[in-house]
Amino acid sequence: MKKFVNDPKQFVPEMLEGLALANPETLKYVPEYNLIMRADGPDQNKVSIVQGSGSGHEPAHVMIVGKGMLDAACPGDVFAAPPFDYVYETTKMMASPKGVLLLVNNYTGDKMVFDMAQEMSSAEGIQVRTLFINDDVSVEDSTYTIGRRGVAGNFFVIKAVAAAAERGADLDEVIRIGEKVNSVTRSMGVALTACTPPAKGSPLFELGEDEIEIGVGIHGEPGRRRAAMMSANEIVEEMLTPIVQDLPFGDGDRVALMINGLGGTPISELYLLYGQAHKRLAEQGISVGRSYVGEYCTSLDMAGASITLVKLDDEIESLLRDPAEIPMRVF
Amino acid sequence: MKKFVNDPKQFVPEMLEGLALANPETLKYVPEYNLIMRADGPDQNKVSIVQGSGSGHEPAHVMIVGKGMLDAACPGDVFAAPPFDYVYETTKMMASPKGVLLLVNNYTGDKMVFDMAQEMSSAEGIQVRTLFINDDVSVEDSTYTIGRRGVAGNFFVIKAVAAAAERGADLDEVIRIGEKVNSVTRSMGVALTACTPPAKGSPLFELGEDEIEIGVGIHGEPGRRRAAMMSANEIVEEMLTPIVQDLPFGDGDRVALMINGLGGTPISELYLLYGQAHKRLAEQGISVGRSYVGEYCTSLDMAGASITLVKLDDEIESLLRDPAEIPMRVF
Amino acid sequence: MTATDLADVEYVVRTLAQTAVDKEKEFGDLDAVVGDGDLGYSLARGFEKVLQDWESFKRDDVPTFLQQIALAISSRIGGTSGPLWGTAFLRASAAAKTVDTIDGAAAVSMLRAAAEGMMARGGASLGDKTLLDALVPATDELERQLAADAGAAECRAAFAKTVRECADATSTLEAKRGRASYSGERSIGSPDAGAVAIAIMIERITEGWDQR
Amino acid sequence: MTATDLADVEYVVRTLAQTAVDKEKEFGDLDAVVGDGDLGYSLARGFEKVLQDWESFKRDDVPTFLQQIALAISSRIGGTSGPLWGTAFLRASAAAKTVDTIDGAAAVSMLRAAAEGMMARGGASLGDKTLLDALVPATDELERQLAADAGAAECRAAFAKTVRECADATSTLEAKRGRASYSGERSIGSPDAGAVAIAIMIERITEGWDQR
Ligand SMILES: Nc1ncnc2c1ncn2[C@@H]1O[C@H](COP(=O)(O)OP(=O)(O)O)[C@@H](O)[C@H]1O
Ligand SMILES: Nc1ncnc2c1ncn2[C@@H]1O[C@H](COP(=O)(O)OP(=O)(O)O)[C@@H](O)[C@H]1O
Ligand SMILES: [Mg+2]
Ligand SMILES: [Mg+2]
Ligand SMILES: [Mg+2]
Ligand SMILES: [Mg+2]
Repeated sequence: MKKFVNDPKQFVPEMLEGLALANPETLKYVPEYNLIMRADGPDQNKVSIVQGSGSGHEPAHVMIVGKGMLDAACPGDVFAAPPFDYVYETTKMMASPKGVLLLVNNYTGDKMVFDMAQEMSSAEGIQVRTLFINDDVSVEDSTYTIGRRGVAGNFFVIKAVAAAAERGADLDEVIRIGEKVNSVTRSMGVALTACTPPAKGSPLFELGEDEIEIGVGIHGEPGRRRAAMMSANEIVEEMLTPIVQDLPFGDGDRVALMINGLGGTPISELYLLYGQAHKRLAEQGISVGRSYVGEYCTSLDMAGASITLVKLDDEIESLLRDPAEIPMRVF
Repeated sequence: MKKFVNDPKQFVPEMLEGLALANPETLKYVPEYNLIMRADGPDQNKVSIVQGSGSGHEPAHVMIVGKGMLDAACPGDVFAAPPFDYVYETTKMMASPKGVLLLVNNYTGDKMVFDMAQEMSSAEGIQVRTLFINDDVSVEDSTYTIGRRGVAGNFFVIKAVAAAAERGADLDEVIRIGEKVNSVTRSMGVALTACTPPAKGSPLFELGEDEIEIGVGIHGEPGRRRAAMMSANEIVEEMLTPIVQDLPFGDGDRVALMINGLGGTPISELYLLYGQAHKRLAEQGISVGRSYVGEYCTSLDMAGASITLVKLDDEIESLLRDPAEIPMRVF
Repeated sequence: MTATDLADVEYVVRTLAQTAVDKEKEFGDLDAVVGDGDLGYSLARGFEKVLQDWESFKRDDVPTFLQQIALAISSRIGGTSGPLWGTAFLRASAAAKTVDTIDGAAAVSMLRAAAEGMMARGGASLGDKTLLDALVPATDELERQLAADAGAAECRAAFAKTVRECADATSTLEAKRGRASYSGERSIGSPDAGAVAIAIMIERITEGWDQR
Repeated sequence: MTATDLADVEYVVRTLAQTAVDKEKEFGDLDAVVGDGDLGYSLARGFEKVLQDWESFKRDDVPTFLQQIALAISSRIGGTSGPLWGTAFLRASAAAKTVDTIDGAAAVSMLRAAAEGMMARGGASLGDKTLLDALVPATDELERQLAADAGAAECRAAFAKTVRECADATSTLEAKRGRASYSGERSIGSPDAGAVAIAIMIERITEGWDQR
C-alpha cells in the first residue's frame, strides 16, 4: 500500500484536523466525537441537518458541512458506522428548538446506531427524526443492508433538506422534502479497481486485470455481476438502463444528472461519461436540468464511477439551486 | 488498463464534448481546435486570458473556463502541446481590443507553439503577449523543459490575472500581476504511482511497490530522486522544505497553501497532508491566509500530491478573493 | 422497588461484564469460525468500560442504572454488538420502569423487552442464527417455570439449561444476520457465537448466584 | 521579384514536401535509433498537407507563399518539428520580404533567417546534434562559394555536399535537444535524424534542379 498516511488508526482524526485547519472561519472540529460542525452552529432558528456514516467517502460528508448544506457530520472510522456516543452527543450538541434531522445512508450498522440515537435523544426531549437514503438500484438486500443501499444520491437529499431548513421549514416539512427527493433519486455504480483501506493496507476485494464490478457498493461490496472490461459507452449503458427503468424515468422528464467519481478516476473520464449519459438520456426524451460531475461520494481510492438521476420538479430544482458554502473552493 | 474510454484517440474530444454538454449556458466548445471558451466571450472590454497545455491535467485548464477565470483553453492531446493552429486560431477568436494574454506552463513543446502563435498573431495586428509559469522547484532543466517546469501554481497566476482583467486592467498591468504572482509561487510534487495515458494503455514509468518519486513532474517526468515509501508527515517535509527554502518563505509571511491531488489520491489524504503542512508552516512563523485542497492540476490517474505556496500581499490576496464562476459546482 | 432488587441487578450486570472481559479470546474464536472474529473484542471493550465506570453509575433505581449501562456499552462497541446490546439494556430499563419489584415476572418482561428491542434494532427473526435463538426460548422456558410455580433456583437452572441447549442447537441453522451471514451455508455446522456467548454468561450468573 | 523566383521557390518547397512524404519510413527509422521514431510521421503529415493544399496557396509573391507553407506545416505537426519547421518558413518569408530578387545572396539570408528562427524557437546551439549542425555549416559554405564567385551549379553542389558531410558528422555528437537527448551518451555513434533528413531533401533538390 502506498498512501499518504501516518498511523492508520489516526487517519480519520488527522484528516478532520486538516479539514478544520483549512477552514478555521467556517468549521469547528470536536475530536472526541469525530465531529465537524459549522463554527456558528447550531442555529436556533432552523432545523439542524446532521449526516453520519463511515469515513472513506470524502468529500461525503465532513467536507460538505457549511451554510446551506450540513450543520454537522460525525463519521466513524473508514467504512465503519460511527460509534453510538458520537451520534448521540452530536445530536445533543446540534439540538435546536426546531429539531434535528439525522440523515443516514441505509446500511445495517449505521441504521442501528442512528435508530438508537434517535430513541435516546427523543427520550431526553430532543425533537429528532431520522431519514434513511436508499438510492442504489443495483441490488436489494446486500452485504451490509436490508433493503437498498444509500450512495451518492444522498447529496441531493442533503441539499434539498438543507435549503428547506435554511428557508425556515419546520421538521415535518423538511422530512417531507427529504422523503420526496429520496423517492425520485436513483443511482448505480461500477468499479474498475478495488479500494485499499489504510488500516488494511491491501485491496478490499479481488478484481481481475480485465474485470469490472457492475453495481458495486461504496464499500466495495459486490453488485450485480462481474463483467469483462468494456468501452465507456457500454459502461454508461450498464448503469443508465437499470436506473432509468427503475423509477422509471421517461419521455418529457427533466432530471439532475450526476457523474460521481469513486476516488481513483480522473475527472476527464467523468466528463467523458457525462457526455455519453447526457446524449443517451436526450435520445429518450429526458433532458438534463442540472449537471454534477466530480467526486461526491467516493470509496477511498477506487477507480470507478456512479451515475445518479433525480427527477426534477419546480420545488426540487429551486431547492437545489439555493446557495451553499462548503469547503470545496471554486478557486 | 481499465479506464472509462472508448477510442483513445477520441478521449480528449469526448471529454470536451461532455464538459460543454454539462455547461450549456456558460461554455462553448469548438471541436476543430479543442477549444473551450466562455459562451459569452470574447468580452471586448477586457483582456482575454487564454491557457494552453496538454490534456490529462484536468480540471486544468478546460474546466476552469468561466467568468473570473479563463476566457478560453485550447488543450492538445493527452500530455501533448496543442498543435500550432489550435493556439493560433484560438488567439484570433479571443482577440479583444484590450489584448490577449496567453498563459503557458514552461515546457519546451508548449513554449515553441505559443511563441510562434504570438509571433504570427502579432504580425496580424493582434495585441498578444505570452507569460510562462515556472513554479516547480524540484528540478532546473528537465525532461521537457529548459528552466523550471510550470505545475499547479499556475492556478494562482490564472486567478490573479483573470481577476485583474475582469476589473479592467490593461494588458501591461495584467502581465505585471501575472509575473508578480509567478515570482512568489513555488511548488513541488511527489508520485506514489505512475499514471497511465489512455492511448498507451500501460503505466508511463516504472515505480516499485515501495518506491515514490520525489519532485515528480505532471507528465510523470523524473524529479529529484526515488525514495522508499515513507510516512505522510515525512513526505510533507520532503516537499515543504525545498519550497520554503527556495523563495525563501519566512517568519511573518502570510501564504496561500495548496495541496493538489495528482488524480488518483482521495481528498481525505489531501486534507491529512494539509493539516501537517499547515502546522509545520506555523512552527516557522508562516501563516496560511488562504487554503486550497483538492485536485487542480493532475496527472491523469497518478496517485500523489503537490504542495504550492504563494507569498501573499494585499494586492494578490484581494485578487484571489474575487469571485469566479467555473464548472466545478459547489453543490 | 427495594435495595435488594438493585443489588441483584448489579450482580447480573457485573457478571455479564466480567465474563465478557474474561472470555474475550474464547468469544473471538467462536466468532472466527464463520464470522469475522471480532465478537470477543467488541464485548470486552464495551463491558470493560462498564467495569471501569462501575462506581460512578447513578443507582437511584434499577431503570436509571440500566440506562447508564446501555450508554457505556454502546459508546465503546462498534459494529453490530454495540447498538444491539445497548438497545437490550435500554429496553430492559424501560420495562423495569413499569414494575414495582424485580421479581421473576419482572425478569421475564425485561428479558422479553430486551429481545424485542434487539429484533427491532437488528431486524433479525427467530431462526436467523443469532443470540435471539438462545435468549427467546430460554425466556419462554423461564415464564413456563414461573407459571408452574417452580422455585427460584429451579427457574434459574431451567433458564440456564435452555439457553445452553438452544445455543448449541443453532449449529443446524444458516446465519442470516451479522457478518456470519456472509458465509451463507458454510455457517451450518457450528453454533452462533453470540448465542454461545450468552449461554456462557448466563451459566456464570446461575453458578455464582448463591455466593453473590 | 520575378515569376522565375517564385517558380524556383515552388520547386524547392515541392521537392522538400515530396521527399518528406516519400521517405516517411526512412526518416522514422532514423529517428528510432536513439529518438522516439516519430520524425517521419510528423514531417510526412505536415508536408502532405502542403501537397494537398498546393493549388490553393496564394502566389502574390514569395513571402506570401512561404508564410502559407509555414501555417500549413505547423498546423499538422505536433511535437518539436511543427513549430521548428513552421518558424523556419516564417522567417525565410520575412527575409524574402527584404530582397528584390531571390538570388544566391537572398537564398543565404533566407537560410540564415530560417536557422536563426529555429535556434530562437527551440533553444538549440550548434553542437547540440540537431539539423542545425548540418544546415548552418552548409549555409556558411554556400556563402563562401558565392563570395568566391562560383557558378550556380557549383554553389548547389557544394551546399549539398556540405550538408551531407555535416549530417553524417553529427554521429560524434551527443544529443542535447529533442527526444533523442533523453538517450544521453547513447546518442553518440549514430547521426542526427533531422540532419540526415535535411541532407536527403537537399540532395533531391540539387539532383532535380535542371529538370525542374
Ligand atoms: N441483526 C442481528 N440481530 C441480532 N443479533 C445479531 C444480529 N447480527 C449479529 N447478531 C449477533 O451478534 C453476533 C456477532 O456479533 P459481532 O461479532 O459483534 O457482530 P458482527 O457480525 O457485525 O461482526 C452474532 O453471533 C449474533 O449472535
Ligand atoms: N530544440 C531543437 N532545435 C532544433 N532542432 C531540433 C530541436 N529538437 C529536435 N530537433 C531536430 O528535430 C529532430 C527530431 O524531430 P522530431 O522527431 O519531430 O522531434 P522530437 O524530438 O520531439 O520527437 C531531431 O533529429 C533534430 O534534428
Ligand atoms: Mg464485525
Ligand atoms: Mg463479528
Ligand atoms: Mg522524434
Ligand atoms: Mg516526438
